[in-house]
Amino acid sequence: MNPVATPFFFYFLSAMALISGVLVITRKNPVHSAIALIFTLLSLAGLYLMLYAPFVAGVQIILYAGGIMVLFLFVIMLVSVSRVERESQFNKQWLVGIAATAALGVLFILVYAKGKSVFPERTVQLPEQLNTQQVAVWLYGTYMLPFEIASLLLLVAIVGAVVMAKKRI
Amino acid sequence: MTDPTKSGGASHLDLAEREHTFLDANELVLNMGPQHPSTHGVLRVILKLDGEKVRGTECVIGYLHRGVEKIAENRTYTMFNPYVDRMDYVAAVSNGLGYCEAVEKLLNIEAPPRANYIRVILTELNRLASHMLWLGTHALDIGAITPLFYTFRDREEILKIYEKYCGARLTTHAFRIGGCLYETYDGFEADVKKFVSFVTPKIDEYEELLTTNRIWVERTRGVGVLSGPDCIDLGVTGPVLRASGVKWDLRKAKPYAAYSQFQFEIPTGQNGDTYDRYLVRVAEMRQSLRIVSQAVEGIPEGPIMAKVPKVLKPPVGEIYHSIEAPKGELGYFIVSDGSTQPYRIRVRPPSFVNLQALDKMVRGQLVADVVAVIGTLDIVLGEVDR
Amino acid sequence: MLDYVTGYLSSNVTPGQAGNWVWALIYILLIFLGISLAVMGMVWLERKILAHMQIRLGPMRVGPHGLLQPIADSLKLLLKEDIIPENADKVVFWLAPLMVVIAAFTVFIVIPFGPTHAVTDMNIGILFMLGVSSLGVLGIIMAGWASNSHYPLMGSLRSSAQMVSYEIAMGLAVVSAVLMTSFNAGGSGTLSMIGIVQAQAAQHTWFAFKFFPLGLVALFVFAVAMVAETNRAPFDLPEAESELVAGFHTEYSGFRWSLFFLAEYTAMLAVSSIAVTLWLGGWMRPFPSWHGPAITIPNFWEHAAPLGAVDFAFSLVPAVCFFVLAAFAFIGTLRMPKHPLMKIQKGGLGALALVLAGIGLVLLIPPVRDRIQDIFWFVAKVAVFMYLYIWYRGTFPRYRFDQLMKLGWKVMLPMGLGVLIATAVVGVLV
Amino acid sequence: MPDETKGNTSPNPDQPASQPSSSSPSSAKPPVTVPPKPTAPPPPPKPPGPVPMPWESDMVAGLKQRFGSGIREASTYLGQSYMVVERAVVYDVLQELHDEQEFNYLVDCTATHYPQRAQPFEVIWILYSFNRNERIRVKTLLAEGEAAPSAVPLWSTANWLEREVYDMFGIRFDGHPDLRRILLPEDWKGFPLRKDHSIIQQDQEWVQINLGIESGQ
Repeated sequence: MNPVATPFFFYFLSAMALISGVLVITRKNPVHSAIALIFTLLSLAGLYLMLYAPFVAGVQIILYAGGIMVLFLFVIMLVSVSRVERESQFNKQWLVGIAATAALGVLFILVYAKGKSVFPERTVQLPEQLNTQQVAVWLYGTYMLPFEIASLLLLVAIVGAVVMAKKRI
Repeated sequence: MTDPTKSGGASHLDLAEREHTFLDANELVLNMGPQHPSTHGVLRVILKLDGEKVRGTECVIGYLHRGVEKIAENRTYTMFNPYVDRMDYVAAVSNGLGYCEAVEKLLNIEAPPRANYIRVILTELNRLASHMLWLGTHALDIGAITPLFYTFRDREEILKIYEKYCGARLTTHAFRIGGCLYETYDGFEADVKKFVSFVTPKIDEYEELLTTNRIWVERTRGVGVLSGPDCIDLGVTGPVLRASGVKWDLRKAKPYAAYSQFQFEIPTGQNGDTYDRYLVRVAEMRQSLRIVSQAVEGIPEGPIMAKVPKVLKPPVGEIYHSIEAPKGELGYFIVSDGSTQPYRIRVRPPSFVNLQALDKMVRGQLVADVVAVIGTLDIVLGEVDR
Repeated sequence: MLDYVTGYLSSNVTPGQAGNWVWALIYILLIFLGISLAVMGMVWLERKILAHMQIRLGPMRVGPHGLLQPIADSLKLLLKEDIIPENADKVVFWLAPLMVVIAAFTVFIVIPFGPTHAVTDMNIGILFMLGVSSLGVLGIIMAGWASNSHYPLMGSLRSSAQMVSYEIAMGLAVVSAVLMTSFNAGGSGTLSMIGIVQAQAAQHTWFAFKFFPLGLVALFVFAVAMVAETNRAPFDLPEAESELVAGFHTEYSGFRWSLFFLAEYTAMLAVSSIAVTLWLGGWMRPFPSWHGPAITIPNFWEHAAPLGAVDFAFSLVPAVCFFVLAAFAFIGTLRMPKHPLMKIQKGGLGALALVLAGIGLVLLIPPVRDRIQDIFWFVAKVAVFMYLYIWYRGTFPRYRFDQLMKLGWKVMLPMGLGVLIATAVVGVLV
Repeated sequence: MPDETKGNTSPNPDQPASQPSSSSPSSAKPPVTVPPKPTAPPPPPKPPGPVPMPWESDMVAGLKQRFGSGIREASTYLGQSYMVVERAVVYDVLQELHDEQEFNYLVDCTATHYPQRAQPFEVIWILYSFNRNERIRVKTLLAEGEAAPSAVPLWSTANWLEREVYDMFGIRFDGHPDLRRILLPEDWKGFPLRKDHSIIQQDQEWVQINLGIESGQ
């Protein structure tokens, strides 16, 4: 692919992700939050695409934006919105909040000060064409066992959910 | 039917209750009608839903209430005759037949045989028309749009015969007390015979579209089940009763008009579900055709009107007479005080009584089944509300 | 300028790959217009075909045989009052139809109408299509919730459950088609839409007939799932008229409602295009590897390859189709009643006949013929699916919600999984 | 003759009964003017019409034995049998008919209003037996304000039918699970099928409040 206007798209997508991310936590109406979250996820998908990870971007759209958010909205719609709006939105753990913010700030400063050397430099850039194949090879070859364990874990979660939700099986 | 979560009062939301309402979701009250595509007019059903499941129903009727029984008390016997057509306007001829026969019985007169044959032909054609309309709309409720057009096309032929016979298509006022007002028109027999041979393959056509259609069978089988004893307890009559396996038809049980002279069978079902009701009605359409062809073959010559006084003054007394209308037992309870106006007329409407079974039939089923069950009960709101 | 155009036309990449903004925009505009026109035509055809299935005539008043009915319809919709219910969530109510339309149209970015007739070729094309088309359901959910009314809410609940369920079966069917791409000589599979069609060309078969009957079963699973995904009969529960009045768009009116309408038909076209691309050889004509004896005809474009007789015959089909249509229109003109009031109609139909014949003539020009053929075959295949959609609607009653779920999870999902496994096993063994 | 026909069902000749119903409104409503000419109190003596015969059957005999004078009358008129039962025993009679005599189908439940009588309301149950193919009527007489026993425990059909009788006549049914108006709005006033309720009479107040129009006429 011939990357066009990369800096523009990077800043545009980042700004969109940040703004909608802030909206997610500040909106009182849970449906509005969920919609904002969809936009966050979509802009993240765009960022993945710019990182030459089209497969991850596609999966992000299908699974998160198309699948999980649908379920989120499904559940939210069943909850009485008017009652949720009456409840206090932020709980009072501001101490922990400040601590977390401070830690994050320190991290940012560290990254800024140390520059790129914080993260290991990527030496080989994978050809975009092979990205999807590489994901497959790693998932089903190199990391087969963790992958299967993860899927087993999900299965357990599904069974648990069914048992909890259904009174009589 | 009352919601325990609601009566508890929403003043304080403790954790247990919050969890309860979150996991079980709230009971949703859905107001179906009176303006709804498939409540067949102005029926209003208040559904209490748990998700898509029906927890309870309440029918709100009376939107079409015109006080027919009150009107009857202020009209003469003859003047009231056209009003009965406006109750079950889909089967107006049957309504008229029931009323005329009831008054005749009260007057202790009998319609001449030729009139009785004409009555049987027109009434059975009317049953066919009513069932056709039912089939089309019922299929439409379940989502098949095509049968509606097929059945309306063929119903049109019946209405044409009516129009030629008495000038009206829907609310025909075809019969008079004591017989029929009009002699059959030239070519009536030929028209009816032509219609019978025309419509027999058409019924096969409807069946081809639906009877073995997998989706149709899945949508109707096991839906809205009523057992025979349930039907009797709820007073449900007509095809709904017969689909539950009770072989009872007033045309056989207490024959009226000329029905004792015809060969026909009473189709019954076994399971009492929507699918059986469909089959029973389709079989009834074929039996009606059978009666019509017998009647048109054997129609006797003679007068069409009994000797009826100009001013009808039935002797003091009461009478209950009922006929097998397309929807079930249609009864007229008439009290005469010896004057020209009935002292009281009570109509026993099959749709009204059958509709009462709705709650029993849909409880625990899904919203989509409510629509199917309303369709399968074959109600006409004009008759429910009168 | 002309050089630029011809230069581009003779290149063999899509504008997206070439990074050509201008052509990409032209393509997008063309697709947008084409889809809108196709939706209008589809509405007319649906009404006509359905009507004929139901022994009636359908629209007959606006233009000859109601040809101008779609225009009247869309005018009516645009002029209607746009009502937003008092208690609706205004922002979401406003956003929902946009979301649905955008999702439906975005899919067309990667659909290849021909080897180079696509806005772009993504190497995750099919994944992108599935992802974007699954975004449409978000709009439906938003619409149902924002209306703040029971029927729409139930419609959108149904819709979300239905779409999520059938997406899985759909995905499995797609994966089995993608798996088939890796069985060609080169041995490497692809997710690119163009790549998938090229793989079918390389394997000299449509994937529907690959590993008979596996390809057909996969196509069947997809075809069922795509009807469910687009909320069409017999899976039109979210807008089940007889139960939920109009489902999620009960409260919508006028322009917004027409956006939903547009999106529904666009989505139908989109999923049909996916089916055509994956299983029916995309832009390839029938019997693509059968060329027939070489013949020589005057050829004034740089078309070097020898032309087979069969190739030539098939390349004439689009033009012939237009000639037939033009003939119908011409006969219609002749048969029109000789009434002064019918003059305008007569003139219009005659002009239509001329235009159709003109298009047919243009299609005979070899370079145009070569380039349009692909699009023609693609559209023809999509049209088959569109006809099926109408046919279903005329024939089937509607499923009930639990039956729909049962079908999705207990029939379609195992079938899709089975096909996937069987394809993999057969592919390894063969 | 009317006395014969009705037997003691109608202790007073009921001709005068129809008068209040039609005389007052008929002046207001032209089409109804089938002149309710002070309906000649002596009925037309012309045709010697059918006469109710005593209804003789084992069932009636059994009932009479059990309830004694509770069965006030059992007759057959024009081939249709009916019995008039005291209010006090009517539920037991119905129960006996339902449980012992196989009258498992309640065809109809309705009422008639005779304002001139001491007991102006007549409640009629029409019963049918599938096994015997027999249809009978059971009647009871009620004074104004007196409640009839509800037949809902015996036949579920009675539910709506009794609600309709309540709606139209204002007759209450003891033991009815949900006695509300059914055809008319719940807050409607007046019982339209009573003879003292004119045909053009309406609950104007309800109409004004709920429909926002001056008059429903």
